Amino acid sequence: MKLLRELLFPLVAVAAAFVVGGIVVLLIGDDPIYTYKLLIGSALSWPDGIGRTLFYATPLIFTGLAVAVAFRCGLLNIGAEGQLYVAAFATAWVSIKLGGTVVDVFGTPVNYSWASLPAVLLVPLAILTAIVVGGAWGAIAGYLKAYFGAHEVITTIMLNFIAVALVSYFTQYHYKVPGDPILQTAPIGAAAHIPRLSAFIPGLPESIPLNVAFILALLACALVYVFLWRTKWGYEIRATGANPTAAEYGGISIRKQIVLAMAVSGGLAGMVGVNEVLGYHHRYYDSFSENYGFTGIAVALLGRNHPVGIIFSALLFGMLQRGAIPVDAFTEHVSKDLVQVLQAIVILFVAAEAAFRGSFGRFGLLKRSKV
Amino acid sequence: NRGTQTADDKSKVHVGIVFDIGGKDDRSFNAAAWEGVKRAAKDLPIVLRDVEPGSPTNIEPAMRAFAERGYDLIIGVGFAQAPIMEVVAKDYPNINFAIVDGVSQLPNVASLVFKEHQGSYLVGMLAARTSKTGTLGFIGGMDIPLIHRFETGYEEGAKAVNPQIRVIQNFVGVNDSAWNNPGKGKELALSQIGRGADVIFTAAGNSGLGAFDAVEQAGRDEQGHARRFVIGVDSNQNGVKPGFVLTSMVKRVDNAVYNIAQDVVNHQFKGGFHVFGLETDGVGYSLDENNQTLIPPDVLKDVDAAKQKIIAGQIQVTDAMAK
Amino acid sequence: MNEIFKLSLIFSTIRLSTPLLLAALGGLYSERAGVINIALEGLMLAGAFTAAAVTHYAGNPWIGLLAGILAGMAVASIHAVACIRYKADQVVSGTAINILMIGVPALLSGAFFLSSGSTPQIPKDNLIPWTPVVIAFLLVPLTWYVLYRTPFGLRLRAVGENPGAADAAGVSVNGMRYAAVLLSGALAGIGGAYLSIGQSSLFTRNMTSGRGFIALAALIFGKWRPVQTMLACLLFGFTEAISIQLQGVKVGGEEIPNQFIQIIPYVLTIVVLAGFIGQARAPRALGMPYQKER
Amino acid sequence: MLELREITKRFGDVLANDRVSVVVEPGTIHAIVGENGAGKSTAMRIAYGFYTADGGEIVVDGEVRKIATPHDAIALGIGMVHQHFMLVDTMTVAENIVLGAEPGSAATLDLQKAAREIGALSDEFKLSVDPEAMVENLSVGQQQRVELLKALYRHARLLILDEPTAVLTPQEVEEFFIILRRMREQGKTVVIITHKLSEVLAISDEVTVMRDGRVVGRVKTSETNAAELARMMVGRDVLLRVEKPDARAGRTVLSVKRLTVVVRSGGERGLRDVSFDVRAGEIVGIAGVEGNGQTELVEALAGLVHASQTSGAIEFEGRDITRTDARTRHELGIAHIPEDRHRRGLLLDFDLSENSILGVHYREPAVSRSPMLDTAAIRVRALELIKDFDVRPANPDLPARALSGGNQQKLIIGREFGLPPKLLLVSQPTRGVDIGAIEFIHRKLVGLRDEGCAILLVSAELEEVTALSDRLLVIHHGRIVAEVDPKQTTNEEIGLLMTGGSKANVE
Ligand SMILES: Nc1ncnc2c1ncn2[C@@H]1O[C@H](COP(=O)(O)OP(=O)(O)OP(=O)(O)O)[C@@H](O)[C@H]1O
Ligand SMILES: Nc1ncnc2c1ncn2[C@@H]1O[C@H](COP(=O)(O)OP(=O)(O)OP(=O)(O)O)[C@@H](O)[C@H]1O
Ligand SMILES: [Mg+2]
Ligand SMILES: [Mg+2]
Repeated sequence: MKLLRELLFPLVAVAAAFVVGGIVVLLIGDDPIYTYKLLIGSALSWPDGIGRTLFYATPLIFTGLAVAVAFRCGLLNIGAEGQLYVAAFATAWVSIKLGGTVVDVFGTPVNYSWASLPAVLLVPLAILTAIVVGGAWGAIAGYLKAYFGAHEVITTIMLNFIAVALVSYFTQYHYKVPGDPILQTAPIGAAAHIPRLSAFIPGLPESIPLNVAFILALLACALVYVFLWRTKWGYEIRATGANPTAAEYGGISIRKQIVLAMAVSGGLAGMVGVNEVLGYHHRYYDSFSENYGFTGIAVALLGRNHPVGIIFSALLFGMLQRGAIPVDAFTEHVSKDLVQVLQAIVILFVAAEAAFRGSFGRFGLLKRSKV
Repeated sequence: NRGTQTADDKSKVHVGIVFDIGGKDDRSFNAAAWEGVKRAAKDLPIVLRDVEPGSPTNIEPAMRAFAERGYDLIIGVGFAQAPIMEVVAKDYPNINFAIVDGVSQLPNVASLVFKEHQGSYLVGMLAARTSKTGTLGFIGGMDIPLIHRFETGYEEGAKAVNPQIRVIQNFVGVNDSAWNNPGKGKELALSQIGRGADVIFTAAGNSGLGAFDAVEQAGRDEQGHARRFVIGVDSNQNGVKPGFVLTSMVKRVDNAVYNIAQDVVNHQFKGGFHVFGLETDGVGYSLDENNQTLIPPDVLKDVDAAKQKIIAGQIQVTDAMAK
Repeated sequence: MNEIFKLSLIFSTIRLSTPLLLAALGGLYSERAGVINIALEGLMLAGAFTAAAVTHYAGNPWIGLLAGILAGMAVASIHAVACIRYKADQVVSGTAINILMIGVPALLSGAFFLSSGSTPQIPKDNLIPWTPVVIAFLLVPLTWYVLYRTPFGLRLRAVGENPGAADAAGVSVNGMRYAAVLLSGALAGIGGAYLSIGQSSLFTRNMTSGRGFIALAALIFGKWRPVQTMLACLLFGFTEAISIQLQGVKVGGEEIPNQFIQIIPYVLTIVVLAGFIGQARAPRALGMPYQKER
Repeated sequence: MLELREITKRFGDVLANDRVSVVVEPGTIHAIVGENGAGKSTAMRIAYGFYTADGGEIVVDGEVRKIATPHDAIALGIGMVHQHFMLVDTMTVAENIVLGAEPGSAATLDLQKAAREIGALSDEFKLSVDPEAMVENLSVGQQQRVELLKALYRHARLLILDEPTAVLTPQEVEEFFIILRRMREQGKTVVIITHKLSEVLAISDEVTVMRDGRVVGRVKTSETNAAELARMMVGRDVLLRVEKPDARAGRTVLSVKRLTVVVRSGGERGLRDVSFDVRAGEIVGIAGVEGNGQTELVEALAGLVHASQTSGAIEFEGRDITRTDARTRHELGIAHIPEDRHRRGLLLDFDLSENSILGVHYREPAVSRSPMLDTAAIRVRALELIKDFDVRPANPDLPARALSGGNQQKLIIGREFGLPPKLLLVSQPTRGVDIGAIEFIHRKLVGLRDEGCAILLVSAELEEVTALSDRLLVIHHGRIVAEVDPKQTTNEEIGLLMTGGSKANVE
């Protein structure tokens, strides 16, 4: 019964979004049924549709978790986008520097590395780098909030711009293969590649980039659950989010929790780099993120800031993303931006409902923030 | 996304085109490609569909959306699509692909490349001959090698006319929104004008349109001549602000994609390099009723002489991307 | 170096400050009434797109400007209903609106103008390059007057500080908040319209590129007061103007990489937020839906 | 003048008003009395349009009226001064008074004119306040005058005053009553809510008594007495004296030396140069008008005030703990029952188990092997606490939000008692709690004292501090102005000290 109630509102929100979206489609002169058929049909076909839906869901699980952990501490992390960029770049950097000789875009073998580590060392190291660097970038915003009172919504947005500019600078001036017209780094060492799931699942073609990062994402959901609800650290983070003044009374340092939550959040966002760099592009590729950080907010909200909910909502948003392009290509007027509209409507509906239930707590940080 | 859901005539050749970030109505690079495929769709038995991906992540899904549905020709617009097309084209060896501005070695991919530096050299000469202040401007979208190819060609052409000439160069931004920020493009142009530039060459997609507004704002002198000029890019942009556009460094992307579509219809598709330089009029400068009076005949003569020398190899224009 | 510091820099600063100022003043009304308006970015986009599209069709920028204002208000009303009527978390609602407004203009542009990337260009005669600037700077004293010298302003401030007290005094809390949020939509709409039919001559995808957020930062930096907010906007406009002038300038023989110049406003925002805001106090009821037991 | 007929109002499961009928005659002072939670405020808030009744009707001047918002009430000449003042702190007195009824046109706010009118009103009713003053700089008594002026400025003929005397000292209450009588003379009608019987007898013409959401009686003040009213209010004979043996105070546990707390914002507030000791086995009470530094004192002792805002020294069992944080102090055995249980004491969305470990959540037995929470052990302990402190409903999985105020308070007390404490800081332990729970809590506190715990008690209820304390300190403007023996001193004497009168005056 309780589960049903928990599921009801998100389902209603999604349904409502589709209805509103359908009306929009109708108004701009296309057939909503045909449009949704394209959208959902392309996402659920086997193996291409499902494989890619899961691939797109992977970064969204990570960013959804990232946003959720911050949310549980009463913080709105709009900075997942920046965090995942710096983390992805750092992951690529480590995998280039310790990955040995590679074949560059022109097909010539080159060596930009200091060492050539075996996969058993390099992959964990690269993953750790993603977590640590993403976490550090997130912690900056946490630190600014905790010790200077700078609102995390503004600082994370600013840090997003800064992150994008910085990694683009390093890519362009220091780590690009000379002559490569594309803003991307040199390829990472083959030892840093993580396997695609096509290696394990019969019938899944190799061209589907779904990779081990998806398994890591599911693992991250379990870990986040245990962390938040079964450890003293999670207790402190949640207490801070539920009522900071009471947490303070309970001997919890709110400042430390804010920094910690933002660091964990950033680390989770950073894991997107694992999917994108180690699992897909095999290099740092400028502007690779399809707004994963922002979509993560919607994913977290729709998933009720709970890991299980996040898996489902990430799958939904993965589907939307997978279906967006066919909609753009094969309808008369509708562009892929329909998906963004659907996402926004879902957030609006869920947001109005979340407050209704007081899910931020009566004295939550969010409500006292100085925006 | 032009196309109909019902009338899908299987007998026709299916062409899918994936545009660059700026979108097809940038009145420049993408617009030229769009112009080409539209012309092809009118002249030839073709079903045409397009995607404006808006961000790099959508490029691969867009190509695959066409490939999965068995399209006959998939055109990618913009160098950034090249590596992605490589991957997709490998999975679909029976489908023909064409990449504008990019390079691929695959047999089923036609690489449509342009010698922008050569065309830029010529408009650089025109700019230097027109400039009274001895200062020129260049506005690029992003600070990337392809755009440097425009810039170095432009600067070399200008220096060939006047070794003392100064070229102020600016870039709009650091990520792909740089192609979509006309406000910033205008401010950059105004700032260049403020620093004395009187001819500004843009290679910045939609952002370049801001520079057009800026020179228009600088107004005309007593004789009704523009005080400042802009040089358009890729498409013939002379008509965007008639009288203020000195010329456009045209890149006949339209012809290139038209021809490739025609090749597919005629079963004559060939992979590999299709290079468009001055010799085939694949690049060049535009001259029409909008700018005829702006360029004196003797200047034209000199520029045409230089063009011949470049074709003949007597003048070597630096290709910044080859560096 | 000194060629940078010229009169043109002042004009450039004013032009670049204008959209920020309009949006920030819009935000000021909303936030002084207690409603966080992180949706400024989206409201500006609504104004920018609508103004360009309508000007294109109507051939008249005044109709375009009016349409931009109405569009800003229409989108703001979504925020208002979500936050006031349904007590949604204001930051989340604002974020949703920002995402919505990346999508909607592109969707409409794709449907009406065949390209989701941009709208058709508008001829020079149909642009209003200076009117919004004048409006923006006239709005500063006007806003000051409204806020501190009219009953409306008194009620607005009361609603943002202590809605319970305002309610008890017979002021309609939600009515004031609706008015304030709609007003912020109107002003942000003008700010957006300035971008598309003032500063440039078309709408392009996501053309605000973060200006709404900078405006919000300016509002906070300006401590939610009109004159200080204007100064903050001028400061941000100035950094952007300078960053444009600094491009290509060599310092010690080395060109400063573009990326570093471009992040100046963002870094400044953080420094300002962290360092200088110090004692600023937000309207006390900011972010809190007014929940009255019935 | 005002009549409520059969007003019914429900809050969820709570029937706050059950067919409540009240008749207020014009030109009189009408008292409404009842215990905490009897439904007095609810009834009056309905009359003022703050709440909407589920049933019944409101009659004003003989006509049935619909009062949906305060605006409607104001139009009918009804004004209300709420239990918690409804003032905008950051605005001036004049701005607060005119808010919603501004003079001048829509385009101009004529504050000069307002100041003149306010001046005239304050002269008429002898309610002097400076119209230019910022409300946050005013004393509570002055703020109350602003509230009165607000109502008068709107030409209120009927003034509803919700527990106006709760925040006043006995002396201030006297002055306040003079004002009320003056208003009556001017033809105004007054409804005053209170649960202090002495006040009812002193000021009112008529009394309506409420209990459990119902009106249980209406009498002329001249025809009743305190005992009768009390019986009506409580429904039984009351005995609000705490039975306790004399304290056997032991060694000094807490020693506060010249403690000063600076409050960043808010002018006068804070704590200045406070020194005192608390010994094992005694209850030391702090009496004072709210907002005179009690909050700062307790929070500073609990380690909740940043070190940079304090000076002086705090010694606990001979050890200097001035610079330690809240967690360390808690570990040393300092427990704290906070004044505002919703703000400080509870995580309302957490369940009772989770709330029962707040403060010890990181150590044995909540945590077995670092860093995992031992959920089984936590549950067992929570069940014990629920049993020992009679928390109802006895379900550890319920969110704290679902409990009534009294049960929430018992949960907090149980948690803090379980530390177990050597020093207990307790603030407003029975605020908003029903009679049964009050008795329970008082017994528990005395029991803890007798086990040898040192207790520092702060309460706004003078009755409560005098009844429970073994020694009583009086606080005024952030200073301890006197120490008195609660058994030897009358409430009037303490009241005088609370308002800044000297001890010499008392003796
Ligand atoms: N807003 C509310 N929501 C839910 N319950 C409420 C609300 N306000 C009052 N109640 C409940 O209604 C009942 C009557 O409350 P009311 O405040 O009218 O009592 P009161 O007689 O004024 O008490 P006090 O002397 O404490 O002020 C109480 O049980 C209270 O908990
Ligand atoms: N504003 C409110 N909203 C919801 N429930 C309330 C509210 N006020 C009181 N209640 C509920 O009424 C019941 C008893 O109220 P009581 O007055 O004892 O609560 P309280 O915590 O003391 O409130 P207050 O501190 O406001 O007087 C509890 O179940 C409490 O949760
Ligand atoms: Mg009451
Ligand atoms: Mg109560």
